[in-house]
Amino acid sequence: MEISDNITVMRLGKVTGNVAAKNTNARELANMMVGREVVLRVEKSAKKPGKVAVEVDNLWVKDNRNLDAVRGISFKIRKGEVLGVAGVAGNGQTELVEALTGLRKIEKGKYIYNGEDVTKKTVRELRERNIGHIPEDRYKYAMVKEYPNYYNLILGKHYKEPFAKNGFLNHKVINKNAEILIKRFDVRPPDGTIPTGNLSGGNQQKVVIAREVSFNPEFIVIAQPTRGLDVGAIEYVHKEILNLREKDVAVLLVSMELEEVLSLSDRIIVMYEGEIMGEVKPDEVTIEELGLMMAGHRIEDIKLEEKLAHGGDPIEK
Amino acid sequence: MKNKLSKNAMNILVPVTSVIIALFIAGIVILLIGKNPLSAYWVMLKGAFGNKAALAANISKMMSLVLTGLAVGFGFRAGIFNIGAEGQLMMGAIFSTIVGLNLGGVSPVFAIPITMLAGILGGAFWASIAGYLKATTGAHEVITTIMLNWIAVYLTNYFVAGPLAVGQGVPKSPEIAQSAQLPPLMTVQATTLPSGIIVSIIAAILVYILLEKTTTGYELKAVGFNPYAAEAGAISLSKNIVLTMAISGALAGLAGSMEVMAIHHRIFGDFSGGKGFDGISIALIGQNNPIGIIFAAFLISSLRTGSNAMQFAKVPDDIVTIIQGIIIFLVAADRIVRTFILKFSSPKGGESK
Amino acid sequence: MKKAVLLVLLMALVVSSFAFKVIMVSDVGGLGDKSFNDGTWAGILKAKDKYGIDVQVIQSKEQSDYVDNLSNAAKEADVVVAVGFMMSNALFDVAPQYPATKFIGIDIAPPEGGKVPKNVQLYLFKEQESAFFVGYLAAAMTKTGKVGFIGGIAIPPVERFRYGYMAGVKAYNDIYGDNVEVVVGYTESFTDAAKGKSMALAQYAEGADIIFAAAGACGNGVIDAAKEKSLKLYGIDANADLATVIDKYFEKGEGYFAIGVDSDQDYMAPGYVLASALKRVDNASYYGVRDAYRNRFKGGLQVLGALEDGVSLSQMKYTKGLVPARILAEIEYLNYAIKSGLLVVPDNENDLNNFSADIEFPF
Amino acid sequence: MNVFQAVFYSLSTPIFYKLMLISATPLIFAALGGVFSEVTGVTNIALEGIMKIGAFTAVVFTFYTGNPWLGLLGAIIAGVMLAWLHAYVSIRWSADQIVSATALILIASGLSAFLMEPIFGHSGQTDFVAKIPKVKIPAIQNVPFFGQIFDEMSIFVYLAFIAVALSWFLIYKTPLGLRMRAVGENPKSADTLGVNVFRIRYFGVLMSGVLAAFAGAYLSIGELGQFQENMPSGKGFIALAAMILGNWNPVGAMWAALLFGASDALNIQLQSILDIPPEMKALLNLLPFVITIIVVSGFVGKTRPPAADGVPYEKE
Repeated sequence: MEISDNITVMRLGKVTGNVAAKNTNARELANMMVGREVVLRVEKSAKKPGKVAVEVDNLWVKDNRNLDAVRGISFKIRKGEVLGVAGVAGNGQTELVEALTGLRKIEKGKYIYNGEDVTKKTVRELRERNIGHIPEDRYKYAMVKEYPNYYNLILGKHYKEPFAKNGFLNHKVINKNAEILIKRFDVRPPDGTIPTGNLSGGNQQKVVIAREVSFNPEFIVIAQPTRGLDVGAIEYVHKEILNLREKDVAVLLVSMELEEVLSLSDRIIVMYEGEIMGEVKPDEVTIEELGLMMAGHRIEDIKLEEKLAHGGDPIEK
Repeated sequence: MKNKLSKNAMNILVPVTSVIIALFIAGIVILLIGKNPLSAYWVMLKGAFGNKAALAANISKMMSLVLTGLAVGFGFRAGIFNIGAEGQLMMGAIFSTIVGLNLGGVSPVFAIPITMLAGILGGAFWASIAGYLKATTGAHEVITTIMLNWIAVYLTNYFVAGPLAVGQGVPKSPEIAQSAQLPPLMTVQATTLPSGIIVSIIAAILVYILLEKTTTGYELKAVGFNPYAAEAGAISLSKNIVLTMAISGALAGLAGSMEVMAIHHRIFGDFSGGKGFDGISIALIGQNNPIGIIFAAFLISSLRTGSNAMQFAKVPDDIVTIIQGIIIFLVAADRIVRTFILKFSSPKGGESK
Repeated sequence: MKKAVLLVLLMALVVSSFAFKVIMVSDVGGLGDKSFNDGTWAGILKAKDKYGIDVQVIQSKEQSDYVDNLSNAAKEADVVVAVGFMMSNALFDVAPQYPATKFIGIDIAPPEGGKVPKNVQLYLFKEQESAFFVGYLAAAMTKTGKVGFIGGIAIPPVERFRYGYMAGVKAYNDIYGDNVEVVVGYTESFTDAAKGKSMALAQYAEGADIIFAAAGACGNGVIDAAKEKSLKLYGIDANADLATVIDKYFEKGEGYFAIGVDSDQDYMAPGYVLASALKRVDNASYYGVRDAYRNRFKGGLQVLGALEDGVSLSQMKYTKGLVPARILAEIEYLNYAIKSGLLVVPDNENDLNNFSADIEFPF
Repeated sequence: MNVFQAVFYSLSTPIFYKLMLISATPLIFAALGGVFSEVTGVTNIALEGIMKIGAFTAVVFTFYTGNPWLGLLGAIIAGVMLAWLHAYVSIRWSADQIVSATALILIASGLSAFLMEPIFGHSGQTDFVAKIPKVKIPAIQNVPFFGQIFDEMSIFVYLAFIAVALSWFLIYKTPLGLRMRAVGENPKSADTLGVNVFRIRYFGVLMSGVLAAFAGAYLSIGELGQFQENMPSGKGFIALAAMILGNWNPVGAMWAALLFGASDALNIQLQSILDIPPEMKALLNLLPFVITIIVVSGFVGKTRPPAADGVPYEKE
């Protein structure tokens, strides 16, 4: 925008607009790109969360270098509630996500899901219990890029009926499944036989989300769901996350995008060096406070500082 | 946008062109040593397909090459480089022989499958050692399978010179029981057309079904393409590593078993003669596709059989090793070949020629 | 062009069908092994020079080539020479299919049943007899009281070499009341020369000063080790002439030697190879081809020993001067004793253990 | 002597260490070659082939010139040419590196066997040629024990250890080494930082050609003075194992090669010391391979290749 004089916007192979750069703004361009008004701040309905679905108590996890990455954190997530995890990258979020999805060993602590201790369960056992996962690095963890869409759309439940029976894949069902999901989640191009790796980033993410949503999770771990996506796709992803919330799914959302965490979460925890710096509600926290927590200040200390700065008066929100 | 040729046509054209280019280059080499490449190739062609005996010799070579090719190719599909087909073949042969020796009074209906199974288990067992070590301790399969190859060589030598030794002359085991031998499909003078070729083809089809139609194949390929995503997709890596090695080894072991049951009826020193290593070439030429591997094995066995005859034209058979090398090199550099084909298939390229 | 090629081919066929043709099928070792393949080929070439026959060699790359190559050769040739024990099974499968062709099997034992096809002439060798000579020589020449033996893979011919060698040492010990020991090792290969060399260095370090290698091309490594150790001991460089080497040996009163096998390997490092235990495969192939050419081919098995010129001690062209005359005379007498049946050299473990040399030299 | 006494006796003799070094030297060179190539992200299982062509060319050049040093030069040229082929298709054409290397092993073995006849007039093995002379370092000669290990040692043995030190320094202590590792771990970000990925990878692969050629030349003109058809007899693959066992690090690869050399030396020595039947002696030859497997799985465990090892890099 800064260097162009004129901007042509293309969508679905067609030119949808041509404007002079000085006569437009980001919102308008985004509008043209997705073909509708972009809701940058998602509206989420007020919702009363259900009973506790996930309970994590004093969780310790090591990283690849065998150092403690998650250091004794505890939290709860209720059904129909989105718990956001904020923090600067590399403060244990990745290890937390991997621990909760069975990809990484839990060294110490308890991981209770629907009243059951699932601390030592494998990925498959967790998936069997309807725990979903949208990984942060979709290219590496979420899909086999050489596999056609119809295969990636069953990854994780590929061995179960109706997709497989007696060890044999049921390609009829698999194709039908792909057809339905591609239509419902608007994957483009709408072709189940195309290797997922050949799709655009947004459409790849749609495939991943389509799969995880179609598995009907009760608890889902979502990491960096919009990294590298264009505005249209971001909006779409946000909508799907809120849909999950509507369906009473417990959601753990890890994101580097503060806006995203703030707008989607019911509660937010901030991680710093493997520990929780504090738990806040999105409408009761300022960006500045979040930033301080992300830099390693505990929420109690921040509040205390603020009190002192205001001569002991609690600040009004 | 980049070509008018379909993907399938290209998949066939590339190897075929590679073979032609390789023969052309080798032809120049033959010319350089003062021999006529055309007559050399003619003799080679006759030697590979010229008569029933030649064809039988050709097929009997092809038999175990299909299986070792499948063994290596199967491993590649799951992201594992099984360089140990050589040793697994030998272990399969040893197991088959030991079992086959003791089935004297048993009806062939039982003796044949039992002996075959012994070979399959022998190969699977040998490969599983590498698979198990990789899964539990992370020991790299290339190291362990190379070491296991050598161990298998020395074990074979030990068996045929020690506990299994019989007769004078070559250190060798006794012949396995008649009932455990696979009868030949056809006998042309001293050359037989082993019925084992049917086993090989069936094995290729089974591997194809396993890879394309079953959840096991789905999981193995996923692990091969992207172990991280596979793991996140509820696929156990260690289970699949062991399973892949076991199946890969079973195929190589079956090759050893077939050599024993259908051709030699016994084991002796230097049993494999590099068939396991040839499996690597064949898997690569066949692009790890079971059906492609059948054709690749036939190509290599034809070159080998033909090369023996080519010596009658006074051309050293080492030229075939060179040809094989160039073919595989061009398979590796398939993009060069593709570019080459596209240039010649496009009308523009045709005009400028 | 095609026609011309065809014509040439046809001509070649016509011409070859008139000549008496001999094709040798080598085992996987192939020509250039400086051992029995080369030796057999030398015998065939000798027959070629003498009788003007047509000869050719076909090399086998792997075990499964044997049947193929023997069959192809049988169609083309009057005589097919199969070289090496590895080819036994293939030979007995192929020969009956081509009754008009004559087969010569070098180093091939009869099949288990013992019946040799009529058109097959087999030659085996009493390796133990030539090894006996070098064993005796080594025991007589050692300054350390220890000699070495390096085998390839423990196959029967290698083992026969070992039995003969150890019997030769034993004979010397019996006669002279000495106690020369034998160090034994196996490379488990006939081709890994580096391993042969390492093993020789280890045996030299163990105190052996003469090593007999019956290990195919591994022997080249053993010879190289002998040369290297001697050069160091003598303090000369690799290009020193034979006279210097011999002078130095006498000056130092000791030296390191290798003993060659199968063909005369003395030339490979003159002055450092004490002798070679010859196995005259060249004689065998020459006799076989000659008999076939003269229509005197009989078929069956012939075991060639010292008496039949099948095995012998090499001429020791370079090293004869190093050996005391008495020892040479004794070996000559032992040769006579073996040829005349006075002395039987053991060819198995059992006989070796019971072996004692009951020899009185008449001088 | 029982087995344990024999082992301890063996370990106390200088010849054990000498044999260990002799056996380890070609492995060290070849494994270093592997490290150079793979650190930059190109797998090279063609070491066996490069060694073979190096060993052969060394003898051919020495045969024609009479000078083994020119033989070594010839080996390096041939090794680099073969490695260049691998580099060209792997780097320029994103070829499958295992396929390409397999091809080169075949081509090397076909060529050396095929050319033997026209050059030497016979096949199987070449004539004997001059060797690169052994060196004596007077200072070491008079030290007891060590003097016996290092007397009459090939210069290649010393060069091998110098090569280890230089390689380690180059890879871990110089800007070029940093670039190599960056290209091997993450070519894309290296590229964005202005590193010429292709050129660095060419360098790595060609260096592997040089080093593997040294390994081959050592076998032919360093020890034996001739080339035999099956010359490296699998040492290239064992070097590959040493490279992995050494965790793609020059020093680690050296230790792995020494371990292998030591178990080989032990096998050879035990055969001379122990009085056991021939078939048991034959089984002793299993020793190096069994020891390697135990070490790989028991003590070393998971080794990690450079992240982009074997992955072709394509500029977008």
